[in-house]
Amino acid sequence: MDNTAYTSSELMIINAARLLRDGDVVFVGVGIPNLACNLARRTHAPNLYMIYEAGVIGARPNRLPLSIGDPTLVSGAAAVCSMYDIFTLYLQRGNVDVGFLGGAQIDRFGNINATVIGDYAHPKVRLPGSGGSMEIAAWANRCYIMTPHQKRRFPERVDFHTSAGFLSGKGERAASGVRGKGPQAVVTNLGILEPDESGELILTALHPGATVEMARENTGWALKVADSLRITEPPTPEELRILREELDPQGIYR
Amino acid sequence: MDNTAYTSSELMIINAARLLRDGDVVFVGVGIPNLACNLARRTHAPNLYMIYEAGVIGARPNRLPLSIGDPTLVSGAAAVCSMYDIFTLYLQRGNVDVGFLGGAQIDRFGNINATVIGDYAHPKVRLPGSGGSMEIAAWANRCYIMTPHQKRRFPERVDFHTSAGFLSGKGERAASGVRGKGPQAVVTNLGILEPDESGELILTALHPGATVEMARENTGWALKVADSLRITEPPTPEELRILREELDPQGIYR
Amino acid sequence: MSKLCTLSEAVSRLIHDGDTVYLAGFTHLIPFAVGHEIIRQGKKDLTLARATPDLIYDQMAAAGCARKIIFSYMGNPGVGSLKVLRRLLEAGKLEWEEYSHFGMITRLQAGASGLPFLPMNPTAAPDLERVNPNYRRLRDPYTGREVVVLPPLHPDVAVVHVQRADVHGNAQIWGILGEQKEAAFAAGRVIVTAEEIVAEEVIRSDPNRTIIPEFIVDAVCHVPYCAHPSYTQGYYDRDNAFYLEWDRISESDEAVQEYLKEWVYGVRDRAEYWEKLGEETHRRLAVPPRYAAPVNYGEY
Amino acid sequence: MSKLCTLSEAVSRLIHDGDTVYLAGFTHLIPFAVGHEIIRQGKKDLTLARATPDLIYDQMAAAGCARKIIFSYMGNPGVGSLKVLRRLLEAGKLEWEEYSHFGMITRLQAGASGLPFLPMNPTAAPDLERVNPNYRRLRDPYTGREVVVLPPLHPDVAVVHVQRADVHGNAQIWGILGEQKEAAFAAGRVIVTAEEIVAEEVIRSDPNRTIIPEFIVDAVCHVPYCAHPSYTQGYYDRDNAFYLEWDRISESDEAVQEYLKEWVYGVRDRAEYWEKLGEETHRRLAVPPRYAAPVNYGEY
Repeated sequence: MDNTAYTSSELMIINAARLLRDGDVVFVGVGIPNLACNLARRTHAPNLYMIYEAGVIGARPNRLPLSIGDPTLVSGAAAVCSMYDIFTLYLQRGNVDVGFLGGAQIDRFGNINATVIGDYAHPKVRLPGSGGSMEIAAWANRCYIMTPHQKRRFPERVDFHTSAGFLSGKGERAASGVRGKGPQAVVTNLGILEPDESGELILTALHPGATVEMARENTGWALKVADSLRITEPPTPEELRILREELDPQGIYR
Repeated sequence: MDNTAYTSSELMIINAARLLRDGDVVFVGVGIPNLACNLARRTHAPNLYMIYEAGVIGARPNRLPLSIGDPTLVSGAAAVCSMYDIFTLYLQRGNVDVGFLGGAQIDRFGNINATVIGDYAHPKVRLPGSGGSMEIAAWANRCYIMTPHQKRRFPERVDFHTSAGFLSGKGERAASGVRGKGPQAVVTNLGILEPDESGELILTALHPGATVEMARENTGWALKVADSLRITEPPTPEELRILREELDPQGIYR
Repeated sequence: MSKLCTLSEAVSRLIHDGDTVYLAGFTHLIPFAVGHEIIRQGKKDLTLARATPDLIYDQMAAAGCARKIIFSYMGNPGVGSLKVLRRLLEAGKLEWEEYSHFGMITRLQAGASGLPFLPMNPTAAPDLERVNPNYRRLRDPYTGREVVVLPPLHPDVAVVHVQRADVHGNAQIWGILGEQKEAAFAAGRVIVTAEEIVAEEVIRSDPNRTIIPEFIVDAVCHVPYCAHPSYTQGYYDRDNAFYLEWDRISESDEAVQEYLKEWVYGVRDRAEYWEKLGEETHRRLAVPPRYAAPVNYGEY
Repeated sequence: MSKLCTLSEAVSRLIHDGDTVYLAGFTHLIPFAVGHEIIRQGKKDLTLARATPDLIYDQMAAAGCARKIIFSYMGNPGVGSLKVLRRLLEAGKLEWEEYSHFGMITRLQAGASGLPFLPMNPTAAPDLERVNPNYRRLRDPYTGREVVVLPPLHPDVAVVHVQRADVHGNAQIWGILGEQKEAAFAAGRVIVTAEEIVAEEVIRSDPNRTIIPEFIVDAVCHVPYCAHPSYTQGYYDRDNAFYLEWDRISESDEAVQEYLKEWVYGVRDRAEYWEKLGEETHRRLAVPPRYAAPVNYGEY
């Protein structure tokens, strides 16, 4: 195994895992968020509690789940409930600390479009739509986003507002009455964006080897850089080992 | 066993049982409504379906249940659900054909008081309150009432309106938007009262040996008598045998 | 993380004077042992919320724990009145707040769901709406018809007795479900008492059976026979004889105080209470087994 | 009364052209065999409602059964797009109505509950509210804040696949529960398909496991492997390889029609379909047993 090289996905997964805290109740999606959660559980957050929108609570999958409703999530889980219950008793009631979000477009204020490119009634590209994300973005205490750093994914404004970031600024989100604090970080293959006091996403960290120029070139708005810009710790051999050998031995998400 | 003599309770139970139809889904209370339902199941209505406000569906009790939440209702039942489910999915959704109601007072228009005698804020006699009856009276398709025939139980107007009969008349109930058709019969130890076109309870049947005068003397309003006043069939030996030997062998509800 | 502690510790740490407490259970699984421990610890000014106060709130009110009661059916189930509560209400010595069952459960469901209100179809019985200002009306924006709404209920503490739980608080119930799940999610703090504390693997062998997940639970207490004279499905029967006896005891305040002295203050805990009930009662309430058909989740 | 009949009979008798149908299941227990039978019977102008249309609505739309789709996440779960539906929507050839998952499930819950609407907390994401007039706002009478409301969804027919049912229609599910219960209670007619038809006594040995009671069920069909390429917990695994393969098949309308010809029109029923999949697939999807811990209800 080559521990010095790693893929963009691995870099995002490892950096997202580090943002999770021990004891967090996380609303997990499949794919790379699932890997980030399982990596955190095996490193610094053994008490991370994973729940899934399919209604699975405290899953301990024996294999890498390939869909949000994989049967391996159920066998050995702590509880299973209906979808209505997961969205009311868990999410809406405030029992979810962390949600993961994704979408085709993320704008300057962390608003997300997962619905449509172009006009809603006459879609140029029809995307899957909200699923759980409209409510996760509003009600999870903190949200994280993982996405490749590309200009088309980071427009100034999203074409369709599927789920809320900071709207046009933190004040507007606060006034809307939603309980969650909104997106706390966007982890890309180049670095990490975090909201400033106004809610605008600014560059707060670069991964080793990435530059401010690379980040700016691949962002659709005039990307600000934090005074305290830091360089992330490179993935450790142990993080890579767990990811490659234990969590995704077939390399599906590399 | 003396098949010619029977108690007031037996008379009411047997006459109430005869009002049930095969295939009815009945919201059952404990005590004499439970006996009426089980008697109907063992005679003319083998497909009567019994559900209980405790959330038990299709109960087949091995012994006489002594409370609404008796464990014998659960063992061997078809389904168990939460109280919220029983009141929404079953009752409010319109899946209940028949409800049984009871109370300290039933008035001229079938309205029921199970809450208080005297002033609500300064109760003279504090009764148990609605329980499920406020909603059963409104949403079950048909309701039946069993009560001893006594003047104090049949006032012109109830002191407190716990659950709806015909309010001040059928038109008012219809305008209220409730789905159920209201009380269809009040079975007493003297006979049966049923609503006329206006919703007023009038005497439509007398049990063998009872007279119109007895009924009038024991009713708190000027009781009208149906043109078609009939005499109920006396309890049959088979009905009495099932009740005494199979359903209530200890005679708890005699 | 284990949340296992004694019932005495849990009550002392999690229930405070002035709290709104919800001892859950519709006839089934009523946590009598917890009510008795609250009495022994002399908790005061509690608001006692329960759809059906049952004997336990009669006893807690008689012991002077209660300032107010919130209920939807104040009866001795299958027997008649709750005479202590009735006397206190008729004498104006206890505040109360009243709903129908569906109204009460709707408040819990709204509380559990984090919703500001939930609607109900109208019942055409206006008097409870008239005397309880929590009932409001809204117009359905789709049909223009009126609906009745109620706000959430958020007890400070919910107590839920279950057949089995693990030390983390994952709890499983079978038999009548009542409002246990809703009360637990609606409450600020949750005490789980269990007939059996089982290995995590037992709970996780049947996740669909879990009603309450660990992370909303604050304390897990091993309290066999917690529900007597109520019952635990599959573990022991309801003590119908005691429900009838309470009808007689509760005729007089003196007899009630005598009962509390002997059966609550006079015993240290539930184990001693159960022992004191004696072998004849144990035999009378024992129940032969009847097992559920096997269920295969598959090894994925 | 037995409601057992063949799937072909049930579809023919209970699903009509123009109906709104809800084939329930969130990833788990998706009744593919019913979708295929609907295609074979040439049903037309259906409104296909499902939180997650999954491959089955891609296939039904491709076969010309659909006039409209109601959904909350139109993806191939774990893979990507549903390309047939996407092409139809982008070409303006299919009507659609869209919610978030919670909005969709709220509509079903309102429908199942007989309520005229249900509230949801606002999400601060206004665009779906803007494009779908079913979303309305109401003022919470207690706090003065706004809530979002949705009206009930009442499908003409709900189809629910389960692990086991009796001939009367009492049906039990374990594993992911999705929205099966809500869809069944919300619908006008209900078709239950089951991996196993069991004796009534099996169901009644574990009443807490029953999701759907007999008296809301119109037909019960014995359809083993009904859910493939979706799965039935404890019975067979999800066919992830086919979900990936569909991503390639659905690239072109020709390949999709080829697939339908071979795997839907080309087989008589699910038994023939399963046979045709072959032993290697059967082996690949087999799952070793893992049983739930025993549960004792007691003989009362």
